[in-house]
Amino acid sequence: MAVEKMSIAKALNESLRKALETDPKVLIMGEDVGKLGGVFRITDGLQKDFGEERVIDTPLAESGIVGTAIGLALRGYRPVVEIQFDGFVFPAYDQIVTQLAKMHARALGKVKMPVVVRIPYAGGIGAVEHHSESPEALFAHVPGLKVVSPSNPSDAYWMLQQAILSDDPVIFFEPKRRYWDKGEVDTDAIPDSLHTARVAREGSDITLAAYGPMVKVCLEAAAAAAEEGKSVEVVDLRSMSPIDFDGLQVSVEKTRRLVVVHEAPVFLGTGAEIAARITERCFYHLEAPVLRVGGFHAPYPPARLEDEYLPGLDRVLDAVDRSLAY
Amino acid sequence: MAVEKMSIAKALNESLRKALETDPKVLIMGEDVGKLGGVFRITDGLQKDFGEERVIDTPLAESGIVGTAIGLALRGYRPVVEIQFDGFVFPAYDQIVTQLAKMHARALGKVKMPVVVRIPYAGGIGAVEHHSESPEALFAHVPGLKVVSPSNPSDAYWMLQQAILSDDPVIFFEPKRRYWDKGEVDTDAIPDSLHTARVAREGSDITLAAYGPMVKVCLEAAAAAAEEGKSVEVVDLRSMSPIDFDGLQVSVEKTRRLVVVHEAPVFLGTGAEIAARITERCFYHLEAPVLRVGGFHAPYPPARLEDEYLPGLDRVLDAVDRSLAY
Amino acid sequence: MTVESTAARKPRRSSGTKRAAGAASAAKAPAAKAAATAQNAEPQLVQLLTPEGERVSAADNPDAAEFLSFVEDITTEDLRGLYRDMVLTRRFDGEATALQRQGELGLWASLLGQEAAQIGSGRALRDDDYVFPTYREHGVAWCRGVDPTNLLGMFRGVNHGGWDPNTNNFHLYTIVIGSQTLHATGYAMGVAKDGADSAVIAYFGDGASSQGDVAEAFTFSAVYNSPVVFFCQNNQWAISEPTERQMRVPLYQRAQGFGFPGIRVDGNDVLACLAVTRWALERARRGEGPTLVEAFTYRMAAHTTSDDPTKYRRDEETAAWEAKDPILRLKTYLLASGGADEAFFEALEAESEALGKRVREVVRAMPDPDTMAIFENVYADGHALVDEERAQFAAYLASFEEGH
Amino acid sequence: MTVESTAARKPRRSSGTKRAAGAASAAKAPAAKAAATAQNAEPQLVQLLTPEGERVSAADNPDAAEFLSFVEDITTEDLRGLYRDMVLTRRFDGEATALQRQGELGLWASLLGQEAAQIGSGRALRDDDYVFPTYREHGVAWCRGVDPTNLLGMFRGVNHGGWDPNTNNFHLYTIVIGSQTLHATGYAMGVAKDGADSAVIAYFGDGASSQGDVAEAFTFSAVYNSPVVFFCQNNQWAISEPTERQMRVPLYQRAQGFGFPGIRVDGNDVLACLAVTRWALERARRGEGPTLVEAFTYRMAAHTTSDDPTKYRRDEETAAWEAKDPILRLKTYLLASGGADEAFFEALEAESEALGKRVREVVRAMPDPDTMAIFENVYADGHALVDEERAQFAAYLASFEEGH
Ligand SMILES: Cc1ncc(C[n+]2csc(CCOP(=O)(O)OP(=O)(O)O)c2C)c(N)n1
Ligand SMILES: Cc1ncc(C[n+]2csc(CCOP(=O)(O)OP(=O)(O)O)c2C)c(N)n1
Ligand SMILES: [Mg+2]
Ligand SMILES: [Mg+2]
Repeated sequence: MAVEKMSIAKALNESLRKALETDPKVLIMGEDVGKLGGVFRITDGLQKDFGEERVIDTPLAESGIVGTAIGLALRGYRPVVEIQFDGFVFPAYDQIVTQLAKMHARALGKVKMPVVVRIPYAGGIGAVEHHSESPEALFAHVPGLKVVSPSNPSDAYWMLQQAILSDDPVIFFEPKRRYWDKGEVDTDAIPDSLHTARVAREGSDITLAAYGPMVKVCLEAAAAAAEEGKSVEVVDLRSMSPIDFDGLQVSVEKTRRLVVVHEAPVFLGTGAEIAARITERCFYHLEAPVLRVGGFHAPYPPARLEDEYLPGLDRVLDAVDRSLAY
Repeated sequence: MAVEKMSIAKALNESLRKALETDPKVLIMGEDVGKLGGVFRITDGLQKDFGEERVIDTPLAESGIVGTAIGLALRGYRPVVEIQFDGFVFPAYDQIVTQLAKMHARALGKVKMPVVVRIPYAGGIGAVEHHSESPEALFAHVPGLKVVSPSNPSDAYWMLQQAILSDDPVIFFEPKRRYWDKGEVDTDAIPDSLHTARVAREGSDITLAAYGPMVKVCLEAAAAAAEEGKSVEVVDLRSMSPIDFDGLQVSVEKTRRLVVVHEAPVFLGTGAEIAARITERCFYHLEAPVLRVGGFHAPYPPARLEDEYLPGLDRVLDAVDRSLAY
Repeated sequence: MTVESTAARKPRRSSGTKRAAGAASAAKAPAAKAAATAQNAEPQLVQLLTPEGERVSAADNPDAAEFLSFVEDITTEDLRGLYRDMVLTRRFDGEATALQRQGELGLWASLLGQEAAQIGSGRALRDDDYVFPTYREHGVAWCRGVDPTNLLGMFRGVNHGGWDPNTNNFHLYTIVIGSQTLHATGYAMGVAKDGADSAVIAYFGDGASSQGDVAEAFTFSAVYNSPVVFFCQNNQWAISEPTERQMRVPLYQRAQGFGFPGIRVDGNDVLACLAVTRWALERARRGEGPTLVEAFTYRMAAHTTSDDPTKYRRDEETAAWEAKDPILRLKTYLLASGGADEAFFEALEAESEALGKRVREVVRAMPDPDTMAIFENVYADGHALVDEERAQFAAYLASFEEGH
Repeated sequence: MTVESTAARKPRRSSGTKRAAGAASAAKAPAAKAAATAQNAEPQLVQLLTPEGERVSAADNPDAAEFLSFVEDITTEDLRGLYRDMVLTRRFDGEATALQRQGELGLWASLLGQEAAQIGSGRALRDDDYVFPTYREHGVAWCRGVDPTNLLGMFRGVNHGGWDPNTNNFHLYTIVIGSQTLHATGYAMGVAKDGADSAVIAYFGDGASSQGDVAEAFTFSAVYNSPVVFFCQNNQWAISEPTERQMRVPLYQRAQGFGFPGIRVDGNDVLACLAVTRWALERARRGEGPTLVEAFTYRMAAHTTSDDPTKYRRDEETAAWEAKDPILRLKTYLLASGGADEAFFEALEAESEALGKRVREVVRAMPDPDTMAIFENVYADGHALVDEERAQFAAYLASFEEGH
C-alpha cells in the first residue's frame, strides 16, 4: 500500500487488519463481526484471516460485550468493540461510564483501559428507529472517555490506529452514511495527533465547525457560499473529547464568526460547549453569537422526515447568513 | 396541614403520601423503599400505610425497575420510581432514553408515560464512589424527558406533586445533601408551573443561575457579595428540561452578566447550553461572557477532596469577580 | 383497525378463580407433567402434528397427552382457520418483501418459516390478553386483528409504529432487543394488581435471550408471580450468529433456574404452539405466574432485506428446514383427512391475491408525514423548547415560500 | 503489600492438561456427583463441619463424600491457619467498624458472619488466580495478602481503591452491583486465550443476582467456556430486602439453565467452602468452564454502618444465625479434637490486638490526598481539557496564597 484511494469503510477495515497484524493483543469483538463481517462489513474477512480467538462473535448483549472487554483489557488485551448501531449502545452505557471511564482513575493509574468502542452513528441512511442517532455528547460529558469521529478515509484509517494505540478508552463514532465515500489514504504518512482539529477549507468571513458526517455538508455549504462571494472556513474538529479549542480559536479569531453544525439535538449537544467556551475565549473578537445548527429536541424522526430533521445545506447557509447579518 | 416547617426529605415524603392518597394508580417502586423507607427515608412509613401492592420493594435491578414501570404505565398506573443513588441510574439508562423517553412519540401520542424517576443526586455528603454524581445533562439532552430539581422544601413538595401529575416522564433530581434543610411548605398554595425559573434573590449587578444543591451556595455567595457592595441576583432554574430561558433572559437583560453554577462537570454540563443560548438571546446585552462554575473533567473525587471539587462560595465569588471585571 | 378473524378465537375462560398475587408458591408452580417434559436432559419437543402431516396421539407420545387436551375443542373448521391465517400471513410477508425490493419499504423483517409459532400462539390469546412483540410478529399482529398495512408504516419510514396499542392489545414493535420483556412483565404486574384474569405474552428471539433485560424480566415476573408468558421463537439465528453463540444448553431450561417452568415446542407445528401457549396462558390466569415457551423454528429468509445469509449459513441447513414447513404439514393433514377440499384452497388463493393487492395499494398510497410532525408527540404536556424550535423551523420554512 | 499467609495456600496444581478453549462440551460439563447435589429440588447444602463443631464423614453424608477429597490434605496446622484467618479478619472488620464510629472512616461494610465463606474460598485460590470482589470481601483480600489497611482508603474517602490489583491478583472493590462479574468473565476469557491454567473468581451477593449484568456474565462464560467461578455469598439480605425479593427458587439452581453446574455450600463452614471452591476452580483449570457456588451465610451486622437493620429484620433471625457462627464451630472442633490449645488462642488474641492497633495507627495517620490529585489519572495519555482545568485551578488556588 502507501497511497491508495478507498472508502471510509475500507479504510476502517484496513486499519483493523493492520492493528490485528501488528499487535497480538488486539481483539475485535461484537455482534456479527465474524463470518458476516459486521452489518456494514467493516470487519469483513478479519475472522477468516485472524481466527475466532481474535475476531469474536459475541452474545447479543452490549453490557456483556463492554464488560468483558474491560476484563480482557485488565488481562492485557486491547479489545476493539463494535456496537452494531448508535441506538444500541445504551445497554452498555453503565459499563462505559461507570467502569470503562473510571477504572484508570479508580486504580490510581495502576491499570489502563485500552478499549475502543466503535459505533456507526448518525442518520441519513433511511433506516428504522434507533439506527440514526448521534449520542456523542452523552459520552463527551463523561470524564475518562475520549470521543472522536473521522470524516474521511484517511482520518478513518489513522484515527482508528491511534485510538487502538491509546491507553485510554476511546469512543469511536463512525459516520455511517459516509462509509462509502472515497478518498486517498496514505498508510505511510505521519498523522496528526488524534485530538487536533483540522482546517478542511480555508476562509475568512466565518467559520463552520463540524465533525463526522457533517463535515461534508459544511464543505458543500462553503462551496455554495463561495459562489455568493462569502469566504467560509471549515474546521473538522475530529475530536469531541477533548475538543481542540486552541485550533478552533485561531480560526474564530480570524473570521470572528462561528457556526457549529452537528446532527445531534442542539440542546446540550457538543455545539453548546463549543459556543460557551469559544465565546469565553473570543468574547471581544466575536461579531455575532456562536450559532448552532443541529437536530431538534425530538426523537430522531421516521426516515421519510430525516431530510428535514438533519442539518442540510440550506439550514447551514441560513445560519451563515444569520451570523453574517449581525 | 397548610403551612408547616419541614425538611426537604419530609416534604418529599408528604408529597408522595399525598399522591398515594389522591390517586390509586400511583405506585412507589424501588430498592429498599418498603420497610426501610429508602436509604434516605424518603418513603418512610408509606408501605406500612399503603401496603406492598402500592409501595413495592423491587429486585436489585435498575433496568428492571424502569422497564417494569414502563409496563405498569402502559397498564394505566403512575409509577414513581426511586433510584437509590445517582451513580446507579446507568443500568436503567437504556430503558430511560430508548423506551421511556420515546414511547409517547413512537406511539404517535397514543400512549402516555407518566413515570417519575426520583434520583437523590450530587455530592457533599462524604460518600464513597458513585454516590455523589450529577448526571442531569445526560438526561436533559434526551428529547422526551423532563428534568427538574427542587432546591427547597416547598418546591420539593410541589414539584414532586406536579411531576407525578405530569403525563410525561420526569427525571426528578433530589439534592441529597439538602435533604435535612428546613423551610416552610404551604400545602394549599397554588404552585408555580413545574418548569418556571424563580428569582430566589433580587439583584442588579450580575445574575447567578443554579438549581438543586447549588442554589444555597449561590444565595450565600450573593449575601457575601452584598457585603462587598455587589448586588447579585440569584435565579433558581428548578427545571433543566425545559429550561426557562424567558425567565432567565429577563434577569440577564437587567444585570447584563451571568454565571451558571452546577456540580456536574462544566464540559457539556447544563451551563454550556445556558451560556450558548443566553449569549444568543442577549448578545448585545452581555457585558461579559457567561461564566460557568462547576465540577472538573474528572471522576467525582474521593470524599476528602470533594470540598475542593465542588463549587463553593469562593469559586462562585471568584467567577462573579471575573465577570464583573469585564 | 381489525381484520376478520377465523379460527380458535373462542376465549378459553379460566377456572374463574381470581388471581391472588403470590398465592401460588414457587414449589407448586410447575404443572407436574409439563415440568417433567421440560426438565429432561435431552431437549424434548412438544409436537402434535408431524412434519409429515400426521397428528400425534396420546398413545404415540405420552408426553404430548397433556397438551392434546388443550386442543380438544379445535374443529376441522378451526384447523382451516389456522391454515388460512398462516397462508395469508405468509402472503402478506412475501408482499412486503417484494415491496421492499421495489423501493416502497426501506426494510422488511420477514417471518417466513415462523408462521406456526406466531399463529399458534397468537390464536391462543383472548381479546383481553396483551401482546408485546419484537419487530417480526406479523403473524401475531394478524391474529390480534391489527390491519397488516399498519405494520408497514415503520418499515416504509413514515412512522415508528402506526397503530394504537390499546385497540387490539398489541403493543408497538420494539427494535431494541429484549426491552419489551420488561414492559410485558410490568404490564402483567398491573394486570395482577387489577385483579384481572387476563394474561400477557412477550415475544423475543434466541439472540435476545442473552440480554440482561430478559433475565431481569424473568426475575421480576418470578418474584411477583406475574401472569406473563415469555414466548421465544428460537429461529436458530440472531442475524449471522447461531444459537451456540448465545447459549450452551437449550433455552427452555433457563426458566427452571428462575423458578418457573420452561418448555420447548415444535415451532413449526401450529397445533402444538396453540396448545402449549394455551397451557401457559392458563397457568398465568390461574395465578401460577410466568412460563417460558421456546418455539423451536427456523428463519427461512434473510434476517431482514438488508441481510445476506449466504455469508454465514449453509443452503443444506435451510433445505432441511424446508421439509418441516409449517404450512405444508397442515395442508397435508387437511388433504389427507378430508378437512379441506380444492375449493377451499382455491378460495384461499384468491383471498391471498386480494390481500396482496390491497397491501400494495395501501402502501403505495401511504403519504409521507407532514414535516412539522417532527415536533408532534415529543411530550404529552408540551415543552417550551419544542415549541420554540417548532416556531423557528416554521419561520425558516416559510422564508423559502416568501421567495428568499 | 502482603501479609503473612498461613493455611491452605499450597497450590493445588491442575492435572496438567492445558485448557483447550471450548474443548469440554456442555453436556459433559457438570461433575456427575456435584451436579446431582445441585439438581435436587430440596436445596442441599454441602457441609463438612456442623454448627456443633463436628466433622462430617462420608458415611454421615454420601453427598459430602466427593468434596471431602478436596480437603484431604488439610492438616491440623492448616485448620489452625484457617481459624487464625477468620479471627484476624473479624478483628480487622470490628476495628474498622469502630473506626467508622470514631469518625475516621466515612462508612464501613462489615463482613461479620461471612468469614468462613471468604476465608474458605480465598484459601482455595492459587497465587496466579484472579479475584474480582464486591465491596465486602475483606476476608478474601486478607487471603490474597492485601494489607488490610489498604482496604480502608476508600471508606475513609482518601481514594477509590488503594491497591494495585495486579500485585495480589485482587481487583479493586466494585460498588456498582454486579458489574465485576462481567470483568471477571472477560478476564477469564483472556486467561483461556493465553492458554494459562489459572482461574478467576467473581464474588457477588444475593441481591446482585437480579442484575442483568450477572446473567450476561453467565451467558458469556458459558458460551466461551471461560475459567471463572461465580461465588455468591447469599447472606440473606440485600440491604433491607430478603432473598424472596430477588428470587423464587434457590440461586444455585440458576446455573443449570445457563449450562453449567451450581452448588450450594454451607457458607458458615470454612472447610466446605474451601472444598467446594477448590472443586470449582479445578473444573475451571481443566477447561470445563464456569461454576456457580452459592455460599449460604448470613450478614450478622448492618448492611453498612449507615444502615439500621432494626427497621426490617427480627432479632430472633439474627440470633438463630449466631448459633451457626463460623468461627465458633471451628473453635469447638479444634478444642474437642485437640487441634489447638489455650496457648494458641492466647497467642492469636495477642496477634489480633496487635493487628487492631496497627490498623488504628495506620488509618489515623492516613494523609488526605493532595488537592491536585483530582486531576491525576483521569487519562493515561493526557487530555487537553484536564490540563487546562488543572492549570486554571492551580492559578485560582495560588490567588489565595498571593493574598487576594
Ligand atoms: C440492543 C440491540 N442490539 C443489537 C440490535 C441489532 N439487532 C437487530 S435484530 C438482531 C438479532 C436478533 O436475534 P433474535 O433475538 O434471535 O431475533 P430474530 O431476529 O432472529 O427474530 C440484532 C443483533 C438491536 N436491535 N438491539
Ligand atoms: C447498581 C446498584 N444499585 C444499587 C446499589 C446500592 N446498593 C449497595 S449494596 C446493595 C445491596 C446489595 O445486596 P447483595 O448483592 O446481597 O450484597 P450484600 O450487600 O448483601 O453483600 C444495594 C442495593 C448499588 N451499589 N449498585
Ligand atoms: Mg433468532
Ligand atoms: Mg446480600
